[in-house]
Parts: sequence; C-alpha cells; structure tokens
Amino acid sequence: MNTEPSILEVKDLKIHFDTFEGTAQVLDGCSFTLGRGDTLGLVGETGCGKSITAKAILGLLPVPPTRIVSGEIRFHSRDLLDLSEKDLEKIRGNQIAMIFQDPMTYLNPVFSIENQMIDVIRGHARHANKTVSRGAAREKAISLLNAVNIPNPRQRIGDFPHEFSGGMRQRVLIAMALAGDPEILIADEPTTALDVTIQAQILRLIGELVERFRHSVLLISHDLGVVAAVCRRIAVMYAGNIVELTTIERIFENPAHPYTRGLLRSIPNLARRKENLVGITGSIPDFIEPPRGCRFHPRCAHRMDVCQKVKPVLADIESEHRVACFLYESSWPSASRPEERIKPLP
Amino acid sequence: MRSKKWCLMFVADIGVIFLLSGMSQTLEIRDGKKILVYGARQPAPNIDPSQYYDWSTRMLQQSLYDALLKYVDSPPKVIPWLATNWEASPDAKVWTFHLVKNAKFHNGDPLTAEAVKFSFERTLKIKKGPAWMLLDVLTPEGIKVVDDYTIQFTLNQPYAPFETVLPWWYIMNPKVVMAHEKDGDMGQEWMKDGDAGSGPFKKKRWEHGVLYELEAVADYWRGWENPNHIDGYIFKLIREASSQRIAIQKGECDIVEGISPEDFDLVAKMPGIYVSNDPGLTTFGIKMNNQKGYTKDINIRKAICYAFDYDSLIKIYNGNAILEDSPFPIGLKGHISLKDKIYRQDLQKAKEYMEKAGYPNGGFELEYVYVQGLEEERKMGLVLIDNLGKLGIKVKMVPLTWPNMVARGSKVDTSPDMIAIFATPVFNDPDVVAYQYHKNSWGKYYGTAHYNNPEVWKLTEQARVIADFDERMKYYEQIQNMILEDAPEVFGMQYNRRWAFRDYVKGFVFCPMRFTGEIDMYPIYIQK
Amino acid sequence: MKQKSIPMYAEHANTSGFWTQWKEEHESFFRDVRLSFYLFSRSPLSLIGMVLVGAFFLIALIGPWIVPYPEDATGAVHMSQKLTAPGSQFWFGTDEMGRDVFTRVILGTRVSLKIGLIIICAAMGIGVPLGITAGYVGGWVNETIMRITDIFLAIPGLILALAIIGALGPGITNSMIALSLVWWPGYVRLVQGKTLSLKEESFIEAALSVGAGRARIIFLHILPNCTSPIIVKASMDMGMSILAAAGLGFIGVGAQPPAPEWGAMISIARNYLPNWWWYALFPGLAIFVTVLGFNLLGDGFRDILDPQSRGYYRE
Amino acid sequence: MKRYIIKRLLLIFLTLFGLITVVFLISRVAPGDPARLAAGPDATEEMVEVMRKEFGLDRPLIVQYLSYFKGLASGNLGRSIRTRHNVIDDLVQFFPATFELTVFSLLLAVVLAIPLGVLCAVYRDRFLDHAARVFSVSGMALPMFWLALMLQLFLALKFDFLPLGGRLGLLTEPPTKITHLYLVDSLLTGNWAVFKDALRHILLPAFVLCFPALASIIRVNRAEMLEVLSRDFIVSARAHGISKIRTIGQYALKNALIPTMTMIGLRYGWMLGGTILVETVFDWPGIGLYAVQSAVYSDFQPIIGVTLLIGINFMVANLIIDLIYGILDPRVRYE
Repeated sequence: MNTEPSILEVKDLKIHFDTFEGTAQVLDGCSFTLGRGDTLGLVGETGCGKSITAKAILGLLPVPPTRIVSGEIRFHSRDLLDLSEKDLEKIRGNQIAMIFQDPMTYLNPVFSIENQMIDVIRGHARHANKTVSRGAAREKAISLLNAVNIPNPRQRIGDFPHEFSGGMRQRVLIAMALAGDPEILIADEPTTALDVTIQAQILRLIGELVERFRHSVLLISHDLGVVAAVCRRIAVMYAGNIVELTTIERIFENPAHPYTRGLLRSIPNLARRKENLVGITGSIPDFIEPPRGCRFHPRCAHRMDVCQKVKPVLADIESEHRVACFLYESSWPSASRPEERIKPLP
Repeated sequence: MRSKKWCLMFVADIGVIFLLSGMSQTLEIRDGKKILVYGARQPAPNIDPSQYYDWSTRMLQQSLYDALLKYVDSPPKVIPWLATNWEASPDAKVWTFHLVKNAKFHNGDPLTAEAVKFSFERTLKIKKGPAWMLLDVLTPEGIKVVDDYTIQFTLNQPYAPFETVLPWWYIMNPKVVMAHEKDGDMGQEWMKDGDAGSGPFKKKRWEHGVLYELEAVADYWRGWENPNHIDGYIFKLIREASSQRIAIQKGECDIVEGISPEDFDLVAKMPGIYVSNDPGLTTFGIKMNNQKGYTKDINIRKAICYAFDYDSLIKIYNGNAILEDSPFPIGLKGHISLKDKIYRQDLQKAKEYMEKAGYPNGGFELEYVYVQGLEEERKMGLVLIDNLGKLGIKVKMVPLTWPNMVARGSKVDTSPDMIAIFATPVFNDPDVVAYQYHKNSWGKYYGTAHYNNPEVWKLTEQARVIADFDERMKYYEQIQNMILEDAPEVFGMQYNRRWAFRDYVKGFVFCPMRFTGEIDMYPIYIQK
Repeated sequence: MKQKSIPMYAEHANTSGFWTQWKEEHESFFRDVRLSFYLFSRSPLSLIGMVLVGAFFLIALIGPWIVPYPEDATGAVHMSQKLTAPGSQFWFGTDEMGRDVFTRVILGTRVSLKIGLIIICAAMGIGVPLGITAGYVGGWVNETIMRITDIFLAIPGLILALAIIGALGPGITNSMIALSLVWWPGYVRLVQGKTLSLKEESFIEAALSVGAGRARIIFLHILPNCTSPIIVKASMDMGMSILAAAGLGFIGVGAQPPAPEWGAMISIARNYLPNWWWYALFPGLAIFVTVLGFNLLGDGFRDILDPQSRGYYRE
Repeated sequence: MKRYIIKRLLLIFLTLFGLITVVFLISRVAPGDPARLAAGPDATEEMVEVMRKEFGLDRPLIVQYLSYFKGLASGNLGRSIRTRHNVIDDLVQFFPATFELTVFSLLLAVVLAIPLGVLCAVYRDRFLDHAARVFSVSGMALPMFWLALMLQLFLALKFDFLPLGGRLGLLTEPPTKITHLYLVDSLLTGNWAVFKDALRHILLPAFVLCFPALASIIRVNRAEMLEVLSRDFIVSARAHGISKIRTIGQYALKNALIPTMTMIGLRYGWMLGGTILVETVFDWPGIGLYAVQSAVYSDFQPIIGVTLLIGINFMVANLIIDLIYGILDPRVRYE
C-alpha cells in the first residue's frame, strides 16, 4: 500500500535517566521507521517510554538528568541527535510538529491564543528566512483555527486559553502544530484528557487533516482503540522496548507477543462482555534494575529459560510483522538468531 | 602604619578611585563671599528665644539676636552689648539699663526700650525656655520703660546674680513677632523658624534635619571688627561623630564639635587643622539617691566615693579633663579648692565605710542610670561596674531616654540609686550651683539626688539676696564644705571643650559660659 | 493496625524474614529518610550550615571556659590598653575600654542564642495556638484572629518593634519582648493555612468519622503535620531574629552594656572607624556567620521537609 | 474591579485603624514624661505644666485617643516634641527622601535580580547558579548596618570614592522642588551637577538597602523560573519551534514574574523597615532616621505618624501589586 521511503528512522535508541537511586534505563534500544504519509501508532502502558521517544525526536528532553546513551534518529538522513539547538529549532514545528496530551497545561496561560499563534507563525517564517507581518500572521492564524473547526475564530482568537473548553483547546494546539505545515505530526496522547465524545471529534479531525495534508503521523496512546481509529501501523512498547510492530489489522487478528495479547484481552469489549476482563498480572518493572533478558519475562505466562538470560530482538515473523519474543524463534531467519545478533547480557 | 597596609591591600583599586573620587573642598567662596561651614550633631528645631534653648539653638540665637549684655572670654565676664551701662540699687532689687542708640533690627526698625520690655514680657508669659531663670524674681509689671533708651527692672526680691542672667534674654522685634501672632500665641508658631532679631547674622536657608544657613548683616549696628569677617555660615547637621571627623579632615567643614576624644587627638596632628582645648565649666557627677535605698546611708555613699577610680575619667577624655576639687566647678565665680578633702580612690577607706554601713562584703545591687547614647556616661558606667565590683556591689546599667530619666529622677521613690549627670552652670554666679542642692531643685535633672540638708538650703537662700559679693563668698565657702562632707554624689570631672578648626579660621574666643558646642560666630574671621 | 501486625510476623521472627518484612512494611518511610539524607548530603551548603550552627551552639556552651579574658564580658575595664590593634595578645584587638574584642565576640554567642531562642519560642507560643484555633474553629474566630494578624503584618516588623521599644524603653529584655510581639503573626499565617488544608484531608475526615475528639485530632493529626513547616520556619527565623535584635542593638535601643551583644558592639565601634576598624569588623563577621549558618540550615531543612520544593528529579 | 478596589481600600482603613489603636496604646505605656523634654532641662514644674497642656498630655487617655482621630480627619497627626513641628509637616519634609531611596533601591534590586534569577534557572547547577545562591544566602545573612559601615569604610573613608552620607554634598543647593525627589527634580530642571551629586550620594545607601531584597528576589525568581521551565507549555512552545531565548525571556518569564511580584511588593515594605538602619548609618534625612530619633526621645506622635505612613505605603503597594497581577495573569478575577 505505502511504499514511499521512510523519512524518519529511529535506530536502537537508548535513553537513561539519572535519579538519586540510580540510573533508570527508560529506553532500551528502540527502533522503528516512519514513511511519508505513514501513520504509526505507539502503544503501551503509562511509563513505558512512549512520550520519551516522542520528545527525544524533537530534542525536548531535559539534559541532565536525561542521557541519550546511544542510537540515531534520522530525519531525511540527518541525525537529529547531532544537530545544534539552533538547527533543531528550525525543524521543530516546521518539519516535525507535536500535539500534546493535556491542552490546558500545554498552552501558556498568560498569553492570548492570538499572541501564541502569531509567535509560532512568525517564528516559522523567520526560520525560513522570511518575514511575516503581524497582520498577515493573524490572518493565517485565523484560517488555521478555521481549519480545525473552531467557531468564530475571528472573535475568539484574542481569548486566553482558560476561556476555551478542553476540546477547543486541543483544536488550538493542533492548529498551532499545523502552522508550520510540518511533514511529520507527532501526537502524544492527544485525546487522553478529553471527554469521550470530544475524543471522537478530535480523532476524526486528525484523520481528516492527515487525509488532506498527507502528513506522516506518529500517534502515541495507551489506548489501542484510539490508535486503531487513525493509524495504519502499530508499535507496541513494553518497558522501553518495542515488542511488536505490525499493521493495525494484524494486531487485532493475530497478536503475537504475549504482552500484546494481554493488552488486547484487557480492553473492555461489548462483544465479549460475558467473559471476564483479563488484566496482565504484575506491574511494570523497575527501570533501575530491569529484569535480565526479556523485560517482560517476570509477567509472562510463556516464559522460558532463555527469556531470563537473553534479550530477544525485534524480528520478522511474517511480512510487516515483527515481534521480539523467543516463542517465535523458529520462524526467525537464521541471520537473526540471537546468538549471532546479540551478545548475552553480562 | 596601618593605613599603609590598607593601601597595599587595595592597591588595585586605587586607579579607579582616583578617576572617580570627588574633589575635596575647602572654605566655600560663593560669589566672592566667605561662607564657613560648621559641622554639628544637634539640630535646632526651634530658635524662638522665648521658647527654647540648648547649645545648638543658642548658637543660632546668639547670631540672630542681641541681648543687653554678653558673655565673653575665659574666665567668663559680662560685657555691655545693647546696654552701654547699667546700675543696680544697693539691695539689688532695682536695675536700670541704658541702651545703645544705633541698634536696629534686621528689617531696619530701631531697637528701643519698648522692644526690650516686650521681649522680657513675652518670655515670662510664655513660660518656656529661659523663663525659669527669672520667673521667681521678675513679673511683667516690674518692667518699666523709662524712655526710648532706658529700661528699668524692679525685682520681687533682691537677686544679686540678675545681671549674669541677662545675656541669655534676647531682644526681639515686637512688630515682627506680633505680625505673626496666631490665636493669641504671641507668634510662637512663626518664631520657631522666624527671625525677629538685630544680631550680626540673619536667616538665609533653613532645611530642617539638614542645615541652616545664615548670612552676615553687612551694616550690623555694632560694625565688624575685622575686615575679613565671614559673610555667613552654614550650620550643617552631621549626625555621626566619625562623619564629622571625615568632614573636617577633607575640608568639607571648617569647624566641627563633639567628635570623640580619640578623634580630636588624631585630627590635631593633621596638617591644616588645629584643635582648641579649653577647660569647661560642665561638671560630670554621679548623683546618688540621698533619701532611699542603700545610698540613703552616708557611709555607703562615701564608700562609693572612695571606690571610684577618678583617673579613668581623665583617661576617657584622653587627658583632656580635670577632676573637680569642690562641689562647685573650677573656674566658676565663687569656687574654692577643697583639694585635701575631696574624695579620691582609696579602697581601704571605702571598705571601712562599707563596714560601718554594715555591709563589709557588699552583696547588693545598685542601678546606674544614664542617658541613652551618651558615650562618656556609658563608659563611666563601665568603670563603675569594675570599681564597685571590688566592694561586692553589683551595678546594673540602665540607659534611659532623657525624658524618661528625668521623669524617674523627679521623685524620691523612683529616683535611681545612681544617675549620671552633666550640668553646666547657666550663668556665672555661685548661686546657680548652690541652688542645685536646694530643696526647690528636687526633681530637676540636677536635683535627682534629693539632697537633704536644711542648713545648706538656709545658707543658699541667705546668700542669693546679698548684694556684696565678698560677703556672699563666706556663705559659699561654708556651703561647699558642707555639701562635700555629705557626699550626695560622686564629684567627677570637668572636661575640656574642644573644637577642630581649619587653620584659616581665626578669631575664635572661648567662653566657658557657652554650652558644649556653642561658638559665638561674630568675631570669627578668615585669614589664608 | 500496625500493632496488630507485629505478632503475626513475630511467628517467624527468628529468621531474617521479620526484618525483611518490617522493612518492606516501612519501605516508604525508609525511602523518605534515605532521600532526605541523600538530598542533605548532596547539598554542601546545607552541610556548611549544619557545621556553622553546630559550632555556634558549641561556642555558646563552652564559651566562658575558652576565652582568654572572661571578665571582660562582665564589666572589667582596662583603660591603659584601650584600642589595641589585633595581635598575639588580643586576637581581635581591644575596644575603647581596653576589653578583649575576641572574648566579647565569643561570649556574644550566648547572648544571641538566648535572644534567638526566646524570640522564636515566644513567637511560636503565641502564633501556633492562635493559628490552629483560627484554622480549626473557623468562622468569626478565624476572621478575628486573622484580621488582628493582618494589623501586625501591615507594617515592617522592625518599625513596630522600634515603636514598642520606644514605649518600653531600651534594653535587651524589652527588645526581646518587642521582637516576639512582631514575630508571631508569621506563625499564625503558616499554621492557620496548614490547618485549613489539613482539615480537608481524608485522614482527618476518617479520624472524625470514627469519633475522635477535637483535642485528639489537633494533637495527633494536625500538630504533627505542622511540625515540618514550623521547623523550617523556625530555623530560618532563628537567624533572622538574631539579625533583627542586632539591628536594634545597633541603633542603640537593644542590648545594653556591658552585655557583649554584637549589634550593640558595632553601634559603639562605628565611632571608632576607620582607624580602629577591628572593633567593628569582628562582631559583624560573627553576626554574618551565625545568621548564614541558620539560613543555610533552614534552606537544607526546607529541601528535605517540604515536599513541594523537592521535585528536583521529576521528569 | 472597582468594587474590588473599594473593598480593599476599606480593609486598609480598617487595618490602619487597628494599627493606630495598637501603637497608640503601646505609646501610652511609656513611663517617660515627654512634656519635660519639651520644656528643657532647667524648666520649673510650672513650665512643664505649660508644655503638658500644649501637647494635650494632661487629658485622659480616651480623650487623647479620640482627639487623635479627630485630628487625623483634618490631616493633623499631632506635634513632635523633639522637632516642635507638626508631625504631618515633618513627614512631608522627610518622606520624599525615604521614598526616593526605597524606590531607587527597589528598582536597582529588580533590574539586577530578575535577569540574574533567570540566568540562574537556565544555567541551573552551573557556576553562575552556585555563585548566585551563595550570594543570595549570604545577602540575607549580612547585617545591613554592618555592610553599610564596611562599605563606608572602604568606599568612602579609605578611598574617598563615594560620599559618606547625606542626600547631597554639603554645599550643593538642592534642585528646585517639584517632586521633592532630588534625582527627578534635578533631571526635570536639567541640573546635571546636582543630579550627579545626588546619584553619588544615593548609590551606597541604595545598594545596602537593596541587598537583602536582591538576594530574595533572585531566589524567588530562580525558583519560579525553574518551576515554569518544567511546565508543559514551555515544552510545547519549544516544540512549536519558538526559540529558546524567546521561550525563556517571554513565555516563561511572564509566568514567573507573577509570584515574583509578590516578593517585590513585600520587599518594598521591608525596605521601608530597613531604612531605620540604613538611614541611621548614612545620615539620610528620611523617616527612618526620624523614627529612630523619635523613639530614642520617647517622642510618640512622630512614631505613630511614621507607623501610619509606612503602613499606608505597604498596603497600597500590595494593592498595586495585586492589580498588576491582573495585568500579568488574565486568569485573575477580582471580587
């Protein structure tokens, strides 16, 4: 379906976090790609490293205490991790934009929407070595607000964030993200803080915008349903690792990783309401002293000896379906057997 | 020297400082006029001669106003001023004064006997400031204008020291004063900052809390003796002694008063500065409550007198003080030296008296009250703690504000065991000091001892009405001996009055009748 | 609840299991303590503060036995050696009465300690009960107490203290009274605010719902929960009150001679500047170091005890 | 808004009423006899009585109290025994000096402290941050009067770099009185020599006075900046490509300024309190010095007057700060 070359490639990204109790290995070698017009959902429990990944792409992690230990983030073949702050500023919003979880806290409460949007628009123009007058920027802001279906944008643009409802605020944030006409839109839990009905509206809006502008989208959510509504592909994360990466259809039809299965089972479903909802026993592991081998093994019903010693890599089990689990070792191509691909942990 | 060390420490900064340092000034010459700057600590918020006096106030009053007579020189003498000559009746009750004919006020009005009468009446009616000096002996009815230039005072009772009081009763212009009368206040409100005088200077700039500037009256009725006389002076308020010192050192001030004894010694050695050093009449004593507490016992009082280290008083003033040798200040008219009887430190005797009093080992505590912020009194208190400690007496130092201290001393019951008092005789007559020991002085600041000896009181009353001075002297000799014997207080010392001058300031005449920092600016001239 | 659980574990108490269990049970507490020590030890400034305050208390305690001329602080005078420069005999020089400045500075710690402790205790003694009453009872009682507090907070403390001393007369006791009288409103505000917020907490509601009495709630629940902010404030105030008392001493209405109070010493010493600089220098340094110590310690305490300001390592 | 201001003003009046009552009661505890001071050292009992009457001290306490409020309504704050002037006249004369000093000092503190606070937050745990923290902690621990003396010692006495005290040089004529603030007046009249002189005189006292304020404003601003910089909207601003400088200098600073303003308002009041010490050292003819001298003389009308004036200043300043809040933070609603 989509064969365009990837424009964003995250390779083996490892991020550590220094706390007083020790170093938390919050991202442990995470890799994925995003093609033009591609829509990828990143799913996992809270704290599994989804947001960290998103912020790392835009260089928004505070250093210290965060440390990017290794890996690459290639955007149009440039490694974003090597870029200076100045160069990153040119990319942020202009080429990669981000929509955030809680529209209240992500809008500056003491500036009007007008001011904030004009700043963003003029900032983008400046990065492109153009100047935009305040008036022109204002017009553009109004048209953007219009595009995200805010009623009476001309009247409302001068209002302050607290004068908008939650859904409206999210629309404003989306409009701001669109201001630079970015290639990639990263949406970090864009609907989590919203009512269910509003959620649907916002998701529909994002879907429409993707159709219209052909953005590539990286959607981050803990909710499989949300991801399914927008994305074509999905990456399931567990404790700093991507454990399964496939299309949205396959994940529902044929979930491979035990964690993915558990995740699916824990979704309330009208069709299955007679069955008991099954959660996954145990909880997210300690990041400071993570379990050896597969980080999921303490919670895994299918755990084997190898799981406790060697970390499985993400490997194809069929086309467009990659899983990191030793259960599928047999279907791995010989080149990706663990003994050859990774060293056992010390 | 230490200052060298400082310089070395901050040698790096010196370049910058040279660039930015302010120039130091000498005598201000403004439009060719010689304006002298006097740096003083005490403000003069009310210069009405009928309302108030203290040293700063009186210094300005002496410049703005004239009186019938004037105190000059040391030992002090009374010279004719507005009055050319005067006579007293043999019983010292009727006094007649003849005025100069050319005296005129600053606005040009002639100064006549009418103005003299008005001024005396005003002070007596308002009952403030110097009124107490004559309130007992003179009523407005007793003042009579004989003719334009003759005035006669008839006293209620004979009062020999009358003429010595008059230099402090300044003559005001009735027209100016009454033109500013409000609600029958006899111009009190306006006169606080007003000028209704005839003196050698007139008011120029008045900035309360900062400075007062006066300018010389070019055609002063008495004329100017020296052609280089100053054309005016600024009475500048500098509240800190150390700042005053810097000011004279840098030449920002031409005269300063009241800096610490150490600082006086220091500036005296500096080029371009000289320091005057003259014995004053102000006595320091530690008054003891004669009627209450431990100090009621004369033996305790004597023990304290013998325990006190008198030499430390001199040390506190770096040698610029003399010890009293009589209850009357040395240099005051009527003083006799009682060198052999005066108390000096003698711990043996002190202990004997403690035994007599029944406290051979002490074991009690006495209060020492002094004026908040008066450095010398504080130091003397510290000496007292040290000295009386040797008798087993503990001393508690209690600093009070002046009014609180006087309030406490006003009654026998509340008057402290010991209280530090500086007292300056206001006029040159033995009566002024003798009367401090009279019952009528009880409760005043110099009467806080509540001295109780009716015999002394009787002698004092008798002496003050006698016209012949030699006759009076017999009484005062007896009085001094009796007071000393009763040891109502620790007779302390008289410190030297000192001023620091820039060397081009000439003509200063010291007169001990003037208060601490007070200078008569009339004779001052400049010679470079 | 906790007490019940102990015998349960006691069954296998002879093994290390008990301790493991107990530790797990109190894990959050241990984590807190560990965190506190970690934060405190990570902050060299807090440690310096602790050392300074420790030294201050120690010197105050043993002062009279270590100074070379203890009598110089109680009234002895030696006029012959006045204003001697610092040297081997007098480390900090002598003052205008020939007394050893070093002795007086060292013994000044006692005066300052006394001043600080009394002011803080008095201020707490007035402020804490009023604050709890206001916060707990609420209504017009709260209104009245807080309005009165406002009056005292309406002008800077030093001015009000000056006015009070102007009436009572100068002296160390009066300045302590004056400063106590201007210091308590801060505690009322603090405690009242804390009480108000605690009242809304679920554990108070829980205590109320099982019928706990008023006194029980105040002493068992509210007061202990106020201790942390009170300790933080008190340790900061300790320094500040010493500073304020020194200020009063400096303008001449505070401690009186021969008490070796630092502010009063400087007040006199300023007349001997610049030539006899040591006299003003050392007492001032003593004030500075003492107050610095208490401020640093207070800062350190706040970092530990006040969870709001922690947040140092959040994402 | 209007209702809010009126309500606040009413509250201020109420508080001032309480304040006067408290100070008035305190003042009458005094054992001293102010009339005696006014009458002079040698005055007779009769003369003291005259003074007592003149100052109204012979009347019962309650009458004095009531008549104080009566006088207050007509702007009469009683009379100072020490200066013999009406307190209101004294205050009018001395307050501009204090106002000039405190406002200059506060501006100095704000201008220095806010950029420093921002820099410390941005360069957290770097050298500048540590240096500023040491500075601010010691700034609050330094006895103001001692710092003043030491600066005098070095800058004025040893090196004659700045004047020792006072508002103007001894012989400098004050500028034409327009606002009574020498710096402003000399500028208005274009009198550069006087302006320079006034500036040289105000530098040391203003610096000393602003020292604790500087320290605490840096602290508060740093803490608030850190807090704001960790907030989500900063992340989103950055994600939208807004430059770091703009994010910090505009987006974060405006948020951080809001709590900082409270500290600035408080500090204005504390500075007024600090003038007691600073004016004493620098011989600055303002109400602080006036208050100290009055207190030492047990002269109470001026003390009540100063208390009242400073109280008004403090509370009005806080009201202004609260109104500025509304400008800075659109979420604030006055009710």
